[in-house]
Amino acid sequence: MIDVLYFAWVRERIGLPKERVETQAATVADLVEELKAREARYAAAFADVSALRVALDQELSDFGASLSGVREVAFFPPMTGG
Amino acid sequence: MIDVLYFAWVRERIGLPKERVETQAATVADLVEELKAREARYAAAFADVSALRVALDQELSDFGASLSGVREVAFFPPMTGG
Amino acid sequence: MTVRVQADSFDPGAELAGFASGRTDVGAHVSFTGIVRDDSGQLQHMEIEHYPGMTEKAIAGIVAEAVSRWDLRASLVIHRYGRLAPGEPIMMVATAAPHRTDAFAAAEFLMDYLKSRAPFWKREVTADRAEWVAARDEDEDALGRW
Amino acid sequence: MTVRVQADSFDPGAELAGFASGRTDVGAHVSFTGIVRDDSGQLQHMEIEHYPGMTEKAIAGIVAEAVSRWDLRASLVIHRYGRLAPGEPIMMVATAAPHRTDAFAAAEFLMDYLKSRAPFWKREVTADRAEWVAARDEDEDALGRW
Repeated sequence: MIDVLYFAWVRERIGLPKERVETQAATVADLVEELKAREARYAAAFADVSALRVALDQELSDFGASLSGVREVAFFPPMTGG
Repeated sequence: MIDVLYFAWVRERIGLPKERVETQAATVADLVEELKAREARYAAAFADVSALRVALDQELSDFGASLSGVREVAFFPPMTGG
Repeated sequence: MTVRVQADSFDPGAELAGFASGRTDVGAHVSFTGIVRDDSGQLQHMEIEHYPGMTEKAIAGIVAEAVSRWDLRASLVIHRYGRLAPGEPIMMVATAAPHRTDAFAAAEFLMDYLKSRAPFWKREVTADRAEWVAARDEDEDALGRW
Repeated sequence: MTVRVQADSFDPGAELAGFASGRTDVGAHVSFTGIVRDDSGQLQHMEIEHYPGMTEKAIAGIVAEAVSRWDLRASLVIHRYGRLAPGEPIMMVATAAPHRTDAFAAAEFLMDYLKSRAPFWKREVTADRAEWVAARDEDEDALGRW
């Protein structure tokens, strides 16, 4: 079980800020494929992963990274702070 | 007649902040030579003009500049504002 | 090295007044304040979403990197989230250092990294629509100079 | 574009609070405050001499150059002269611009030029001597980047 969080327009497209996901995905990219296969709203949110960023346990990471030992994955667009 | 002003350690070496000088000097460098010839304190203040800056009528200038039409000459070390 | 992530507004003047005051080992304070801009006159408000937990970690990491690179004696980072009106302060960075070059460089570094590496997302709301602010290539490129 | 040359002290926080406030066309304020530093613990006070008349002209020229180079909407320059105690503010620069890169660049430009082109001279007074601060090559070199 992994906590998956969504922010900004990713959250809006998927329609929720957070969910617990039962997955055996080895990498972030594998998890994204599983989510896209679920429903159209996920496919829409993840249509272009180059427009997305991912954090693993609150550290910026990348889509090739392993999910081994990870408890929290977050997907969001590029940040616009400051 | 030209007003000649001195600041910082130039003022201290010469011993006054301002004086009126009767001169026919064509350039700043000529004026410096006239002043150096006056007294030892002037010679000391102007011993190394590369350590000095000059302003003509309150605009930074240089030692080769003409004094034609100039009413106020100021000599001082490099500035240390800010 | 103070970091505050908050919904409440704040007063940049009061923050600067209280920043690194009474010290004689610093010669330079630099501050940056980001303000809600309204070029069109149409903006009703800005909304800022953030990622609680990661936000604080990311900012602490950016500050630690600045401290390792420059001779900083104090720093302040305040960043708001939630709903902000035009003209209100969004965030503030302040740095104190013996020399001005360190204070300026650290403040610009903190700003560049807060822009693109701290998990905040801005949305602009006008009478007829709400739009997420797009990240700008220049902001990502700015990281390359450090 | 405000310029003040004064003997009196000032409050940088109050100055920032009053600077370019209530505007919605600027997104970035940058401030720099220079403070009397006392590394040795021996400094009694600093004395700043200036060239009345030329000082104001020189600063106005530096500000005009900054305005011609960057999209500045407001600026503030305050510079003191006379006797200053350790920890007191010497001078302050503030800039307001739509974008942060302009506000930062203009503030650094103003600082670099005020350092080496505005007619101020600093002297440090300790119990046993008074010494004119020497201009630093790095400060002159800093002008080359603009």
